[in-house]
Amino acid sequence: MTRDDHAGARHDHVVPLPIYFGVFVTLLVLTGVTTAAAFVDLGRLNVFVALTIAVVKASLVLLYFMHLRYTARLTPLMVAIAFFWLAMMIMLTMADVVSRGWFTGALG
Amino acid sequence: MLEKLGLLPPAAATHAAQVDALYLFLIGLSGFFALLIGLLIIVFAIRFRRRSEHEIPSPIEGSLVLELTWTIIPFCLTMVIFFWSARVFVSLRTPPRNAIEMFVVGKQWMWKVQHLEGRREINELHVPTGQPIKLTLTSEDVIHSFYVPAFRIKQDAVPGRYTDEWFEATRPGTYHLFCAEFCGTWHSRMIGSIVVMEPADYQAWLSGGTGATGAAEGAASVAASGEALFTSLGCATCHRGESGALGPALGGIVGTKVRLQSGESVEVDDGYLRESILNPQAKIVAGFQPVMPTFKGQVSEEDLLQLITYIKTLRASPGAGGAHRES
Amino acid sequence: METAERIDPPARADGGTNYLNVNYGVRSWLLTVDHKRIGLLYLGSITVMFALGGFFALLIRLELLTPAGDLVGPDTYNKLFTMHGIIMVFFFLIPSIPATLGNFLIPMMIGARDMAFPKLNLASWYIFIVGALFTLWAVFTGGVDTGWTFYTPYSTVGSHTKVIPVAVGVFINGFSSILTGLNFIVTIHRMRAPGLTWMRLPLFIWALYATSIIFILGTPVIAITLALVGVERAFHIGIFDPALGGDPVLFQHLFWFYSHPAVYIMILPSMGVVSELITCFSRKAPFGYTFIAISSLAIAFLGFLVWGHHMFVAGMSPYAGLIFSFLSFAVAIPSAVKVFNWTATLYKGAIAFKAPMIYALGFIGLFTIGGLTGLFLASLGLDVHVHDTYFVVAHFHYIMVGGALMGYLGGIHFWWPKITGRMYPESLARIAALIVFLGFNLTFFPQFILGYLGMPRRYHSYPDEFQVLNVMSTAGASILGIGYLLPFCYLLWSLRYGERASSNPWGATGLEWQTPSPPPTENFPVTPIVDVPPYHYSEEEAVLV
Amino acid sequence: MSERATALAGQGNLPPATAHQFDDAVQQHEASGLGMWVFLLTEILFFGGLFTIYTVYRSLYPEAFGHASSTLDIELGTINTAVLIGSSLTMALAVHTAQVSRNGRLVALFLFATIALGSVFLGIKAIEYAQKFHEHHVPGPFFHYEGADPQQSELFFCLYFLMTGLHAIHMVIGVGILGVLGVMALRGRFGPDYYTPVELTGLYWHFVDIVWIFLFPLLYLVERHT
Repeated sequence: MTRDDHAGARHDHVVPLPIYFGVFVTLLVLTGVTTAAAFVDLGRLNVFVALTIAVVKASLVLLYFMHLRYTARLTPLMVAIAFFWLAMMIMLTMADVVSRGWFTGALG
Repeated sequence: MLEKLGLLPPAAATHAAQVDALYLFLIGLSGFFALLIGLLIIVFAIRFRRRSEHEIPSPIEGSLVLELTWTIIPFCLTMVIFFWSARVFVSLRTPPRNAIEMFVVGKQWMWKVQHLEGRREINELHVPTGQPIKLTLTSEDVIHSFYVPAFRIKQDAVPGRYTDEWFEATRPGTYHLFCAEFCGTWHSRMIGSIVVMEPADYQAWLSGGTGATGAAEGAASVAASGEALFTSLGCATCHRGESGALGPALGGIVGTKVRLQSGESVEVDDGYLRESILNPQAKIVAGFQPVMPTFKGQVSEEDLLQLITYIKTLRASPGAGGAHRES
Repeated sequence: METAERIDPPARADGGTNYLNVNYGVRSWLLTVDHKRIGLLYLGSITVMFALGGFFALLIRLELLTPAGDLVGPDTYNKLFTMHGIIMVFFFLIPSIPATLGNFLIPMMIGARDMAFPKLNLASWYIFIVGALFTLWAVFTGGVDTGWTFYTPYSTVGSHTKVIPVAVGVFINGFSSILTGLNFIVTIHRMRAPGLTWMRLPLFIWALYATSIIFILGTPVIAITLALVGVERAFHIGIFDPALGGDPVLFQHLFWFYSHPAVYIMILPSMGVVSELITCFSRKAPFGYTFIAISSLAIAFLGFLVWGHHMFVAGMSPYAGLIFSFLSFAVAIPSAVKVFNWTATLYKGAIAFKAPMIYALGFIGLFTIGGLTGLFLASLGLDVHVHDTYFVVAHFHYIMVGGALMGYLGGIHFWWPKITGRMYPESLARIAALIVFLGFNLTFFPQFILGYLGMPRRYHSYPDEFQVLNVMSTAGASILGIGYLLPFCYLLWSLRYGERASSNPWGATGLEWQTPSPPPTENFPVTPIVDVPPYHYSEEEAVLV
Repeated sequence: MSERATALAGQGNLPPATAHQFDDAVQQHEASGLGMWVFLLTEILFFGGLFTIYTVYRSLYPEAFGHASSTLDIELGTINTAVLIGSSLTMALAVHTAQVSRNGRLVALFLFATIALGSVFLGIKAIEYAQKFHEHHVPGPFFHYEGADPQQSELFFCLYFLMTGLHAIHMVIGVGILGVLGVMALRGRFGPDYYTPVELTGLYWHFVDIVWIFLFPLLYLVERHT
């Protein structure tokens, strides 16, 4: 971790070209899938499917285009923390919004 | 005792004793820890003062046992406080079923109160002892907060929705009413008084007997005013409670769950009625068309409260074409 | 890589070039990329902001001397407390320790020549200045009266004051915080001297690392939130406006998502300073180093999950209230752990009562009271009563002034010899520290009682029965004011007349004490190599005194 | 500067300068990379505020959001998603080329391709904005909405414009930076020994792409099946 630890040369990983093209094609296919899925009535599942596909796409970009798969542990850890914080912000706020009506029910 | 010394505010409602007990417990606990830390610091600082410039004390690494002790004990203590304070809070947030309702509308910079029987007050609230009272709050402009220190209650009045708080007064007298959420220029003048009276005095006051401020001008009850509005706004045309009517029958609907067009169901409470008057398209009851116009701008916050109160008094008529009820 | 020996500091620093005398002139300061000079630029700017915020505080206390609002009108009073809050929070407390002492010390404490991004560091200062100028312009051309909390819908439709320029000023200032935090994180990760492992880092570095996490993850949220308030106000669209379908309570969620952790931005660096002071003046490694270090991270982490305790009576769901109350109690634990460890560090130490140590011990006392009264506010049933009263005002001043500011002053005194190469007058400084401590308590302790009695905050006039306590508070404030003026005067005096400082006047162990006072521009003639645990007090180092 | 760093730097056409605070080029490269990542973390939370607001209002007004979302042009939205993914590919190729070869013109070619695709995206976005403007769906005094719940729909359009607008601002900044890099690449500044700026800009560009990957389903695909 300290200065003399990284005595080796660059350890930036050079990602092979086929991987880039593979990811690109996958992303295009997933875009098609998500658009198509939106036209199918899945009830509450629609939002779930759309977000799952978005998470998969974002992960592909992060892991391959942004080389997260090949970097030291620190970077993925920090990204995970940031997304965790975001999730907390959304979840705790929603904990309020969703349950606001629950208490008044007893009052009528 | 503490009240006489000016360390506690007057206690004039059932909650005051509960909140004060928690407060004094916390004072004791905090006092203990503050004194402990303070004393240790002073004793150590004197006992272990540097005696020579070259003194090097032998290092002490730390102690896992001690670390665990002062992690776990405070944690347990905070959990005691948490559960105790949560109990008090839940009680503060749950009005008893027999509570009578009063309506409070905050606006810059006054509190407007209306009793169910119709009596209106501004910056004053007369209440009887021994009777749980639920205040339904809203605001016409910005956020205000209805705070009665002697009752240990406070709740923000948020524009666009209803909040509530409740209390049961115990001691006759006149107490402060404050606005506790900053609301502009005269925030500090958005104050008033809570007059707690014996039930008999209160009844006399309600009927305009005792010389309280504000004559008996608004004597029509809230429900009666609501009924008048219900008629004059033409609500009854569609919500007349017959099968085939354009809108759902309203008799006995409050407190039940209705199924919506979207397939979800919603509990009919003050908030839902309010939304349905101001923004009728938002949650359409299943089986009806979105044909109701909005009444936004036509009804004031007080009108809304009157309408809702009136709707609550309606009883279900047998065989009416009501909403599809659940439960 | 060079093989560097651990360097022996020269006995006296005068004579050689250092970062202060390497070049002169305004340009050399305004275009500097030296982290030490940037730290001093911040020191100067936040001192100006502190003086202004303090002046507003003085007027507030004078107004509250009498129950009737007779000194200034209500609108003026509302602007006074708003601008006192905005200036003190955003333009003094948040940058106080990180941007001055942090900038000055981080590279020196970790044995680096500079921050990882020196130009970005200078840019942060300029961004801070631009944000401050925006705010000051708004302050002097009409002011703003929303309270520093900018609650909607008052800030968007109610207020007729300069909300947008101030929101823009705070928004801009946010980027200064973000870039500072970014710089700190990268510097601490990538610039440490050989051998300086994480568990050998000074506790001040741990605290600033935790602070930086809050900087980078919290600040963007307040930035976007205030931007939305500006947009809503400017274009009359209803993001938070209930009249247009918005939810004002949502604004409070977003605001406190940053602004509660912002309290930890203020207190964590101060805790770091105090950790340094306690160990140095006890001449002893801290008791439970690991626990103090990790508790900083725990505070940063848990601090993000407790914002809802500002909203128990705001119309938030009671269920969410229960969750937030529980989490708020949890965040008390790491703070308690720190206090216990500091106290234990004193045990069997060799304690010297220098002025910084008096500040540090005062900090522990005041922070303990501030922290314990935080428990009152986290308690749901009790908070209903004391929320938005003077109890809250007293509590957060115990944390922010009794805590953060005491730590800041202690740190300034402690590192003053390193920063300027001069000693401050010790006995005067001790007196000032005691005056601050006493004045502070007299100012703010009565406010706890006032709050429980029910006096709401932000009141321009108040019922007569609250006057006695308010007079006590104002009296205390005038003592406190003297306590702040004294260091300002004698520190300036010491720049010229102070005794020259040796490289390590306190016999401390950090790397920053192994280079001359004031340090050369590149900090260390040779990159130091660390081969001992942190706070390693040994006979040989004691001789250096 | 250490010998190794000097040696490393010496291989390039123009030796990249190692700034005074760093020991060597490796440390400098790693610090810059970390700095960019930390910056992107703040960006996550910056957009995160808007995503939180979106989540709250969508949960409060699901139907209004569904209807309002259906007024957006799904074809243009889908095309734009594909265009942006394409630009991410060319960006990745630019980084790759700089990593493995000294061919500055090829790096520049990929960079300019990225700019072109980014501009197409912004162009299509402008067309969509114009449409919305034409339909009076821009929130504010001239807002007009024929469907149910105009007020709640206006909230949707508020969020639509804020989120896509903030995203577009990021795109514009990205295009500007890419332009500078393209010129630098043509002058042969980048190669295996020094490609930090290309790599960091790449990270930024991909991040902007990720934001869109979430914006697309959240704004365009709320309720298409009815």
